[in-house]
Amino acid sequence: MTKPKNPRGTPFEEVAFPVFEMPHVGKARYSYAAGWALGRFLAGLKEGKILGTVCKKCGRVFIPPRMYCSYCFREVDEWVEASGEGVIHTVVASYIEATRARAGEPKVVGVVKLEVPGFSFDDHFFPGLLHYICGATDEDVKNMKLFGARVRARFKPPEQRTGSVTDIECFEVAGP
Amino acid sequence: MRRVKHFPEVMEIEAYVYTAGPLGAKWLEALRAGKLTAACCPKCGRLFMPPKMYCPYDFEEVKELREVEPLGVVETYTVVERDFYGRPLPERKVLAFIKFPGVEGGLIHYVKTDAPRIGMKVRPKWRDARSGLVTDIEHFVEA
Amino acid sequence: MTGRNLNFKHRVAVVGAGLTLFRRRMLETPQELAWLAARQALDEAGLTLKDIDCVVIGSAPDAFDGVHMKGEYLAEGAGGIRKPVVRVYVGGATGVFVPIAAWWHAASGLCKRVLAVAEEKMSHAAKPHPQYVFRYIWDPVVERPISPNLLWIFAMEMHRYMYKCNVKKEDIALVAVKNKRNACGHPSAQLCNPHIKVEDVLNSEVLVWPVNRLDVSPVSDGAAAVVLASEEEARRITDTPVWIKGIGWTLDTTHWTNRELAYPEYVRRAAEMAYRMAGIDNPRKQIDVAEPYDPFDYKELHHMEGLGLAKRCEAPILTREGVTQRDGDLPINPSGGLLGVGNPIAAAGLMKVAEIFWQIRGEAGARQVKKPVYTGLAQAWGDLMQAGTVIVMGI
Amino acid sequence: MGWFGFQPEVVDYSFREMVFKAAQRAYEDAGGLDPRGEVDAFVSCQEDFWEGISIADEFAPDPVGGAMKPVYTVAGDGLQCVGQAYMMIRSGLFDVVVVESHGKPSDVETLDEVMFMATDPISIRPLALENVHALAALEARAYMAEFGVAEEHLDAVVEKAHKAGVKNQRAVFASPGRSRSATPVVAEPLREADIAKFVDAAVVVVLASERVAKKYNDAPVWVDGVWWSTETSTLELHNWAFPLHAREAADGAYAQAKIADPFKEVDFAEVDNRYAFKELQHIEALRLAPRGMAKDLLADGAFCPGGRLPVNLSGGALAEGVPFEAHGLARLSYAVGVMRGEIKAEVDRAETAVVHSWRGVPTTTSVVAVLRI
Repeated sequence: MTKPKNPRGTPFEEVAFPVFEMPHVGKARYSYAAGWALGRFLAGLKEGKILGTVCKKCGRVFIPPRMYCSYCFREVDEWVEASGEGVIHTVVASYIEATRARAGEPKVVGVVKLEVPGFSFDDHFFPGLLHYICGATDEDVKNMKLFGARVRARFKPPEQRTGSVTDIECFEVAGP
Repeated sequence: MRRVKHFPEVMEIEAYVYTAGPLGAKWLEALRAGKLTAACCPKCGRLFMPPKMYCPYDFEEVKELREVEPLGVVETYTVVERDFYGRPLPERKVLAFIKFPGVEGGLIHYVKTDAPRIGMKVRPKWRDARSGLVTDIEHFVEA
Repeated sequence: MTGRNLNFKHRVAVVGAGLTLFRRRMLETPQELAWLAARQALDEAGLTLKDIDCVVIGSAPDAFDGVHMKGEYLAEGAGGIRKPVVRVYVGGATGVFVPIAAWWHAASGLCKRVLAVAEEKMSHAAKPHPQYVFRYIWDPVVERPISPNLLWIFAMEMHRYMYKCNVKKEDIALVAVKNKRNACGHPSAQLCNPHIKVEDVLNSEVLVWPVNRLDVSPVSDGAAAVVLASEEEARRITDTPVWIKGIGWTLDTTHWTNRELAYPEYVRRAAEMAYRMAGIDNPRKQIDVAEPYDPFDYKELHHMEGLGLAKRCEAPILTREGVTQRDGDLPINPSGGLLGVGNPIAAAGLMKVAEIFWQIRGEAGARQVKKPVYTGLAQAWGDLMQAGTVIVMGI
Repeated sequence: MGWFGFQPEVVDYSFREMVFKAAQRAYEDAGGLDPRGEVDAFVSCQEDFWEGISIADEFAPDPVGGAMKPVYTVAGDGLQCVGQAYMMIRSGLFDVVVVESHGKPSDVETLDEVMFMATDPISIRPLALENVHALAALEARAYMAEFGVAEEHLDAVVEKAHKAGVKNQRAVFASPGRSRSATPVVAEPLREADIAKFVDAAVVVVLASERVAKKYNDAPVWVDGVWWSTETSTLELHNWAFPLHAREAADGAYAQAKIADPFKEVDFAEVDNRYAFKELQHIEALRLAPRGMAKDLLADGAFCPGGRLPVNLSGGALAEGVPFEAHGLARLSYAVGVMRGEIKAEVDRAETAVVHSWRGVPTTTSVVAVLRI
């Protein structure tokens, strides 16, 4: 006796009827209030700055910023600016788009551990951003050379910035 | 201090593709053929609509549909005059819940009438081109 | 949790379980899938819907089924007809959380028999692809504009793990091979492949390096259900109840780009909570069989380490040595897991709980592990690499 | 207990920041409770499509101080979370559980489409209703026809809600001068004034076991019973004229609290009135009036502030608005305020209260909680 006994369900591959489609384009539209912390963060990006917040009690720096310290449960104390440089914490090469379609060129993306003057961070908690990495190929990803590599934020020209994380075009590899 | 206040987003799935299940499919096929049917529970003998492959009263499996006389009774109705945001609709619409004698449940559908009332007898006005959806009934009309 | 009284008024047992097939596309509506599983679980326990006091539902994002307030929609198929119904939710970890929530329904003394149902129908979100739904799990302001694919986050965690523990893709692929072979004994399985080899995994399409297509579990439709009962009721229903000995769960911070990804601290904390309740101090010795969450092959290794079933960076070695095979010293995912049986998210987690239930009762047939099973564990994981849910069951 | 918002649009803060503010106030109210050390578990009540985030649960831990702790989400009304917390505490495994719920309707641009997505994809969705409130209108008509409720009875409900709301600082929509009959018909018999508006708000509540409660508050308000019920998922099969789900939830809660005659034993009630007729229905479902009699007792002033059994001293959702799933906690927090004497309300005794919330169309789920000092 093997349980489950006789599991049921009707699988199908392609049937014409009665599978019906409901277009969903634009049916769930939102306009988020970015809020106190991210609102200023986005405005900072427009000016070419990466801003973060600091909790003085535990000394943690939050990028992306928030108005509260997740660990001490108190409001953060002040704003700091990251230098725009950092090192790669982890990195991958994507051969597909968000839609699962094949991408033309592989995209290198990673988490960048940012540097903030006056602070130092270990690998357990650090200010970090998810972003594209440029100046590197998928081969650099595969041979793991990029782990720990230095990168620098490359901003779009000011007139093209909209107040979004995409105001940073990518993080450019500066050296090992 | 400058801040960005709003950030737009659309949950842009292109389309959902739904299936109606083994019994629901038969129900929709019958609609396409211009027939109204209800599910019949083999255990309690109740007829119910819309059909599912299980009986919502005793949780038994249901495999059978029975044809229902398409003569319904309006149990409750509303005259919709404005949309969700309070804008007047170009045309007032009567939405009703229609029961069929001997059948549990029924259909929520539009009724074309100027004088809706509870207890009104209605029958479906079928579309000529039908695709197997509840909208194969264009609306109900007074019988 | 200080000075906790661990002598609960009501012990709680699992007394029945049910599953549907797991397949890429199913004709049944989500409600009907839930019913198929719920009905099988009730039949196995010898109960009818009238005997059920409360219903707990688990289902991951509404955006898959394309129904807002999916709990309300599923309620009927899950037996929630004029009954208290609640839908709990911790992303991918929901499947194992459903029996956890059902546990306190019964342990509180307010319900005697609880039906716990998990369902997922991912095929509804067909255009462009179910994977696209995952785009909306990211932070709407700082991550979504980059247009991320779900796999990125896993690939990043996997690559970090490979980097920190010096693990090769070949070692990780062994997990996929084991689970897809194990799945051949599972009647619900979507992806059984008795002849799969490591090379097949390594040669499959590269999606996001280091993740290949066969490193990932598939997109599936399916449902699972279990029936829980308080002690008195459980003894009345069956001679072989399987007791819930420990529950635990933890959510880490939302901000995953701010922390180390190589070790799942949240799973460790969740396991600690469950082990404390179950009186387990040496999991490697005291757990006979485990079903850690394996949506990706490296995740099984990762979670074994988080659960304390392997030391840090030791899981790939145990796997290579065959310890985690069905006839090994510590069988891991004897069901075939998500990689083999399929991954209808919440239902896959509950499938693992059902597997432990059957393993402990000796009813797993072709999948029954060689060693005797007294205590088993199921674990799931979810959200933005932040949620861990753990349940320990035993006789 | 703490709350933040209750404004039609909170522009300056994101939903996470609103929750943080509410949580800060709640922990202060609980005698300076430290969420990082003294809380065993956190429960959040939210729904994905309200948030526009798949797996909205991801964002639950940080703003309430729950990172790396047991946190989970219930896709249900805030009061359902209270029910879960109640069970967790009764199981003996947890002593302090925090319940959070929030709603930010101002973030949703296509609220009608999103609400309509909760209906059945096969039997209802193809009809493409212009207004989901029409489903409530169907219930209203059925109820009014069966029990002889007339338009003037709804006028009275709306008038009472707005008058009461004037004294409630959270009630931004209270406008006592406005007459219901002067507002346009939306979906007959519902007029614009019958339908509660949406509001941004976050509410956080701290629950503790009997063993430790006194440590945080000298005079806690006890939850003596909480129960919920879902009638069915299929609207076509539910009772159009009477909310059986509210009746069953109430009976369950009363049984736990050992209340035999609610009309005599309950001092005041906060019930769901997101549509004016729902207040009458829910009064009857909660056995605070015999079926069909709520309208007459209301006309006699029994449910008015200062009456025999005041209902919705806050003005309810008609005056405060509906903050999605936080609605139940809004009702609860107001009742607790009255019982503690923090809110001066016209009520003779405030020792036993009953609180109710429904999840709105197209659901058939209600939750009822009984509170005692």
